[in-house]
Amino acid sequence: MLTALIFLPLLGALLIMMQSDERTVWNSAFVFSLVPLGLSFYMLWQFKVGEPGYQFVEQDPWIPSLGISYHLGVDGISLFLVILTTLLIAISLLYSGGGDIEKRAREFCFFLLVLETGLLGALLAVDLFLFYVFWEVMLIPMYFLIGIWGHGERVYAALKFVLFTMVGSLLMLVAILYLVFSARQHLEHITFDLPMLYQVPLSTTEARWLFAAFALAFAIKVPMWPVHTWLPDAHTNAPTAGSVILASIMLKMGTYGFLRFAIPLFPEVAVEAIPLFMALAVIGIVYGALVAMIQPDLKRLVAYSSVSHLGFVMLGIFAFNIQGIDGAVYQMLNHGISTGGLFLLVGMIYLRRHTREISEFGGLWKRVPIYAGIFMVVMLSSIGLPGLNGFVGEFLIMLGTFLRLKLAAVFAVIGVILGALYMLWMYERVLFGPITKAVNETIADLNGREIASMVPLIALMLLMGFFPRPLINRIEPSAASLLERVKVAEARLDEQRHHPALAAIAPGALAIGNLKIAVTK
Amino acid sequence: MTVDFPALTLILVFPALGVLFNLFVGYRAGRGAVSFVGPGVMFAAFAVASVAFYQILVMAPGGALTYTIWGWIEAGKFQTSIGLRVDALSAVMVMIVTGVGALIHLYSVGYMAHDEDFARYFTYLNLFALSMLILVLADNMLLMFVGWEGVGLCSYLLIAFWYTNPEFAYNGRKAFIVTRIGDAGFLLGMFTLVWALSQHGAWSLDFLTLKTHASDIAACTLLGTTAATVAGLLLFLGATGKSAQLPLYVWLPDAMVGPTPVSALIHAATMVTAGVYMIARLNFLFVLAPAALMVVATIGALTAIFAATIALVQPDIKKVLAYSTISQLGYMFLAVGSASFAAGIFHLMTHAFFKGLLFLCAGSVIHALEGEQDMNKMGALRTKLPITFWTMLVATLAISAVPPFSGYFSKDLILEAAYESGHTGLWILGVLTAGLTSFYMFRLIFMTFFGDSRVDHEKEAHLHESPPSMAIPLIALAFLATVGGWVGLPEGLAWGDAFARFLAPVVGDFKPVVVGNPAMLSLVATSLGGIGIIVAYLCYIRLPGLPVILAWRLKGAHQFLLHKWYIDELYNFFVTRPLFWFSNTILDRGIDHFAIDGAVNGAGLTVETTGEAVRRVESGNVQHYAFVYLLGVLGVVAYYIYLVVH
Amino acid sequence: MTFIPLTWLLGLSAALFAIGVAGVIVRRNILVMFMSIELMLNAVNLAFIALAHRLGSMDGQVIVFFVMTVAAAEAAVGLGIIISIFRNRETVHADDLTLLRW
Amino acid sequence: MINFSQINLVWLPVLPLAVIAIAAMVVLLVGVRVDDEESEGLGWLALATIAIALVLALGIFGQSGIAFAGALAIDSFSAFFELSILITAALTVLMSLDYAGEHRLPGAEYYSLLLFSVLGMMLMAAASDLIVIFIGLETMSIAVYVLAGLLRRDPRSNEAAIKYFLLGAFSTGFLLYGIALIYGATGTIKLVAIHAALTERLLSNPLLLLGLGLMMIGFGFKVAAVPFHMWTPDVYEGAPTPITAFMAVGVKLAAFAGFLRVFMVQLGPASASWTDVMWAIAALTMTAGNVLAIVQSNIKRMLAYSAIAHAGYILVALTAGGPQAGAAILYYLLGYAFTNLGAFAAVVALERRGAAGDEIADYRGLATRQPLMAAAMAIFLLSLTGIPPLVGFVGKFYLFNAAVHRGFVGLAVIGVLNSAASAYYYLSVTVAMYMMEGGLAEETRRSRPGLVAAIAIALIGTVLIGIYPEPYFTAAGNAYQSAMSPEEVHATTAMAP
Repeated sequence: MLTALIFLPLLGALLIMMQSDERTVWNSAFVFSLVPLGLSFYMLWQFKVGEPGYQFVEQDPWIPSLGISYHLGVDGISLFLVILTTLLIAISLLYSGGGDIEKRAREFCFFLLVLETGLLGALLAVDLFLFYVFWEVMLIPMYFLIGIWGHGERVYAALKFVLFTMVGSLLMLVAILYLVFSARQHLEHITFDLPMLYQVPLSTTEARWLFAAFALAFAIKVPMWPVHTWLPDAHTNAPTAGSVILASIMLKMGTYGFLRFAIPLFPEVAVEAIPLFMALAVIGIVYGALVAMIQPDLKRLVAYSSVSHLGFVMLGIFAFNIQGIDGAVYQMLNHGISTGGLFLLVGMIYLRRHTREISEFGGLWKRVPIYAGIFMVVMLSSIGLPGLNGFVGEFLIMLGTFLRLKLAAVFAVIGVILGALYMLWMYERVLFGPITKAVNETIADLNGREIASMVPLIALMLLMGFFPRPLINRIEPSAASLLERVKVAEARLDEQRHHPALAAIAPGALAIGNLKIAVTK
Repeated sequence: MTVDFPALTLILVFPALGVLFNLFVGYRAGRGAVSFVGPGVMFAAFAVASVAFYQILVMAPGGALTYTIWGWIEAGKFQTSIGLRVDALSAVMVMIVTGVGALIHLYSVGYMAHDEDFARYFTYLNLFALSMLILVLADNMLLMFVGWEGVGLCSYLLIAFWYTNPEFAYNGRKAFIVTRIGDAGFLLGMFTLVWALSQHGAWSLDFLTLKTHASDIAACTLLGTTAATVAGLLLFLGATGKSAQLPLYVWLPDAMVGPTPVSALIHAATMVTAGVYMIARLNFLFVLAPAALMVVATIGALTAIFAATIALVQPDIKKVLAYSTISQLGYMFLAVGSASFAAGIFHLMTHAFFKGLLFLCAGSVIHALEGEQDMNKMGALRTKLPITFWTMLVATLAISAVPPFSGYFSKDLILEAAYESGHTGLWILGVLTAGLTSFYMFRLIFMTFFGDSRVDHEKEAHLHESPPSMAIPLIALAFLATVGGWVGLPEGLAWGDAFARFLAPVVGDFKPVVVGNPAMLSLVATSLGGIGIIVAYLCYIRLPGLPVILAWRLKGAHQFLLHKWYIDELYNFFVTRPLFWFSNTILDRGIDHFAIDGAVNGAGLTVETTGEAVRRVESGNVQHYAFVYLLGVLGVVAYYIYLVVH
Repeated sequence: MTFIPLTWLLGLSAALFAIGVAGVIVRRNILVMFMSIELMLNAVNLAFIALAHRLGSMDGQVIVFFVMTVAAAEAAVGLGIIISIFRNRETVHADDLTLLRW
Repeated sequence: MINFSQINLVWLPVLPLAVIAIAAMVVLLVGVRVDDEESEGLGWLALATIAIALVLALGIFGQSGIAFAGALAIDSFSAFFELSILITAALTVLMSLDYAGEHRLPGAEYYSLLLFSVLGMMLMAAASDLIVIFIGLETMSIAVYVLAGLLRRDPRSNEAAIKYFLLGAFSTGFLLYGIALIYGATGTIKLVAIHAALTERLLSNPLLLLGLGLMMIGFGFKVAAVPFHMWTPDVYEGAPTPITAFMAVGVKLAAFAGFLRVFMVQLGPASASWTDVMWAIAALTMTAGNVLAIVQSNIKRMLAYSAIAHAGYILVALTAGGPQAGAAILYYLLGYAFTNLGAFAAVVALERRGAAGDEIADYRGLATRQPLMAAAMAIFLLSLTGIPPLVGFVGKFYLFNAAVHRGFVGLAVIGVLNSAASAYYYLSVTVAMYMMEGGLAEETRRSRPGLVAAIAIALIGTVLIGIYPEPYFTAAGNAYQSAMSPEEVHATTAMAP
């Protein structure tokens, strides 16, 4: 079933290339995106609550000589991200059909659907090699989406996006290889299977280096400060659908990577790294908010707000308690929905005025009340107003953070204030006040298709705000089982700190590690 | 004993229905329907609320109605639900919110009659009522916070209701942001509580759980003091934001740009009192945190007198009322800070009556003068607007604490509590404020309704008293402003302080530290109030020239007060501007573009330049190629010779 | 027969080889460069012979014949190419042939 | 001398060689009568013989032994390489069918020389004796020299030929010298014997070490390793494009066959004494190749530098050594053959007469003019970049995997950083094709089935071998094993850890 889920979009993409008429291309593409959507909801329905492990598992040998298998599975952490992906792809297609994309519709749909395959694959892969394959696969369609249908410095943005990500992910590849290598030494057989690799004992230094490689790759994707600068460019120049997918799903791949790979593989190092990552996350929160505040360009503003919001997610992850991680996963979804919505809204206004300069607008409310109303709700969800989805995630994250490291929570709260500041200010400059530009007098309100593409998001914002339980119930078991590993690691670290005997061994392990490093030099 | 009372949900459902109706069909349905539904839902809610209130009355003391709608945020051991709870305290609040709210909704029908965005107005107003009711009905802090932020949102929307005016929009945002600073404190306060409770295995924010574990919270130490104190102070920060206390009061005066009924409902009667309610609600926590209580009381007293001084000289009728509101809220905090929570709530109630009334009257004046708010352009309206005049006079007497009007009883209790809890200094501030209050209130009355008219002539022509939809609420509130205080008579007089007894099971009794003579205290305060009235009379009726001369003589002081102690300028200079400069110059240009992108692009550039340089080696001359080849050979050979030698 | 020490022979071949290399590097005329290459090959041949003689194995001798043949073939091809170049460009100087560069 | 137990299969290994040799002469004889424009027939003839050879070469798989007094190895190793080489040749011929006519190449010489060079390559692949390696090398090289200059009226082509020729001959000298010294040190030219002779005492023998180094240089030249790479860009740019493809793939295959057999297999015991040099060369080659490729504007030149870079990646595994590395290299070369040939075929397709249209700028807007061609080119380039699931990625993955498992993490890191950088210039071509307007309008010309077939085959190879690498990888592994131990072959065993 997961296989179908992953490859149906690809099939659709290929079929679309047969079409010629533009209308039919859009319609069929939308239909093809609905199929995985339905399938993912069926999966949600079939999903067994309270099971921490993978479900719907598929495992077949692929490259046995290297212990690589085609191993798929979904658990509480990936479940809703999968649904988010299928949903947002469908919405993007629905929206983009409405005139946002003027040229080469067929290729556009093709790339979007291929992208969906890549994203779903990366979310569902349980084999490191398989994951890496999809992880890279999703790069290329996005590259083309930005490069072909983007605006402004689209080529620069596209290349910057690919190169930034590639450097990180290739270093991660080396780390993966090294991990497998030591796995072969300790487990007597070579394997890329994630659960197997959990059992690989590593010297502290090895683990540190490997974690660093993984963390870098994922941190770039998140993006964490200071490796975030590809994001504003990519977002600003990407077409609307591109920005939506980029913000809503691709960034989650980074945080997802931390949850699924970097942390469970190297729990000790992760625990050691808590101060570092909390610091970076907090910097990201405040920094992103402050920079967003002064952006003159709508999309840049939203892009920086993503930096800030993803900072929250990282904070929650590294709180390493159930509230924090539940909140982090929940916040991933929230950010996907609210920021996706924001990008759609910016796209709609761009479509009407072909500019994103905030100063070009003002007083639009009079002309576009529906737009204004929807915008208001989406904005409120994004600034975490209680009663909407954003609050649930942010609250849990900050609660978890507070329980782990109070100071970080204080800064996070400051981030919440700033978030309200820049969002409301932007809203005010765009929609409030008198109409300053004559062109805005004749601007048209949303049409049916645009409203239709927003409605599901609005509905989710309200539902997830008031009924978080059904989601958290499914997320929590997996999060808890992840925490188990971390708890064990923490205990082990305390041991080392307190027991001189083990402390004496540590340098030995360190020495081995250094040796390994020396080899690499 | 607590009773499961599902009907409580109705109190929320009615306004919610109002919101949906006005939002989706309001524009098509037309004014008639809206002006029926808008207030209608509020009266319906009021009816349900009264039933609940009656239930509480007949129940044994300490009884409560509860209803848990559904479980909400639950992560790990942390549990919280969407649950409602009506006990004596929230019963009073619900009555105020629905009752006064309903009246003001009604008033709005007339006041906003000519506004094109009629439906949107009532959408917001109903939404506000909904949020406020959530706030007071919540049985746990998190749900309370939902209402807490919800009312903030509505206040933002309603202040910026006439959004085409950029200044209004700005003020709306200012209100939201400033209160959100407070809300941050509220959040941290909640976290502190959860943290403290989690130390004792309780993972909840239910008021009941908090109450039972209050001692545990006090037992936890944090930042060198008890968690109770820390939480108390953080929560009070939230209160200062919502209830416009120092230092976060700055948004309230600016909030006056909203429609006047909004000022009456949100910025006088209900929302701004949320902070007081919250502290009263958490009384069990605060009594364990004397330090926090001390801060509350002090801030309250200071705010009271601070705002009063500014109110002395403001020319704008609504500004005067705004600062008076801040000042009165100060009183309430003085009360709860003195651990006399009942007195605080009592004043909250009476204030809701008379201050709501004052605003509505001001509204009707402004309505009559087609939007004129400057008292220098009024005067002699007493004959033109009789109803407005008389009702406003009642309200003024009430706020000036003239017996037997409601304000007298509540303010008296507060000052008594302040004195008897040992805060003599604060008591003095309170008394002085009483004097200032009556002065500036009567200044307002005299400038508006007495003397000779300074109204523009074309406006003079069609001056008219307000329509019944506005008059009725005025009268109703005037009645309440008069008799509202009688539920809390001094002990020994008739039924005595029934109000305090009613609340006692929830907020506890006031325990004096020092014994004072109530009659004596009351006399001092009242007489000072009287002096204030007389001075006002002298200045604005007998010798109209006097204020001008004073203003000219004490120019510095006058300007200082007129510019509200230059606080806004201060904030702007020390907070806002530096923040923007920092974000723009240091972060965006400096770090993002120069440092990080510079490094990245720099790396790319280096590769390219080296490439350009190295490719020159490919001169095209085959002999150069052979030479490079030879270099390679020599290198390898050298290496092997080296290998052989060693 | 007198025995010439192996080292002398190897030294000689090395010297010849070096001369050949130097010729390739410094002479501008393609033909001369080509001759220098031939010189290098023959230097190698000398080494082969010497070593074969020393080791008393035939392989070395055999290789020499192959090398000669190959050298002849190379000569033919090389000259052909040079001629076609001369046809087109009227030059046989290495540093005139820089159409293809960078 | 011939081992009688193997008499029956002595002729087997030479059959493909023989077929090719005969075919080459036949083509030459028949061709003298054929007009340059109608050389297509000869092409088909060549293709047919290559197909036959292909079938015959298949028969060698699983065999193990040494024929002709140890001159030729009969093992899966040679079979694997011969197959790869023959595929390369076939694709080259396919893409030449029209090209040769359009550019008035002398058909007879063209195809026969092609076949002769193929012969040389196969000889190198099968050689188990230094002389044979040398002869194979020269047979191949001399033919290619001429092919490079076959556009007689094109001065660039002449120049390419002469440069290649001079430097080639020059480096032949060094290779030979190396052979001589090793011969002197070990007293034999049989690889197996050398392997046996490499005792502890000998490993420090200066003659051996020097010879080692010089042979490394000789092979390094053929595989275009820095700093012996200078000829590559010029020759690739000047030569007729199909020949460029042939050089970029075929020559590299053959050279690496020799390189592998000599260094990893026979000189394996001495690895300690050449690993470091190889390490340096590998790092240098990857980096220089990519850095220089970034600044190129001519696509053939760019591909030339990219070819250098890819040689560097292979050298990483060669440095690491070990069975995994061996298998990885074989697999990588196979995949690289398909991908690179495909890319060059696309270049041929887009080229105008007189080498116009070789600038990357000429590719602007191709995606709208020729979507399929652009898509194919894009896929080849992505495979070269190393984007999964294409073969280029899997190959690199195997290479670096081998390196890491031998503890060469540093080299692997350099490698991945390089391939990240390489993304820049490969993608800049896709940028031109997909994200820019303008460019050269196509000249209308008759359809070229051969070329299309070549691209199609290359495409299939690039995708299929990438998505399901297992069988090929296993085959590569067995091939390498068979070369390791000439006597008995582990038929099935995969990578023994």
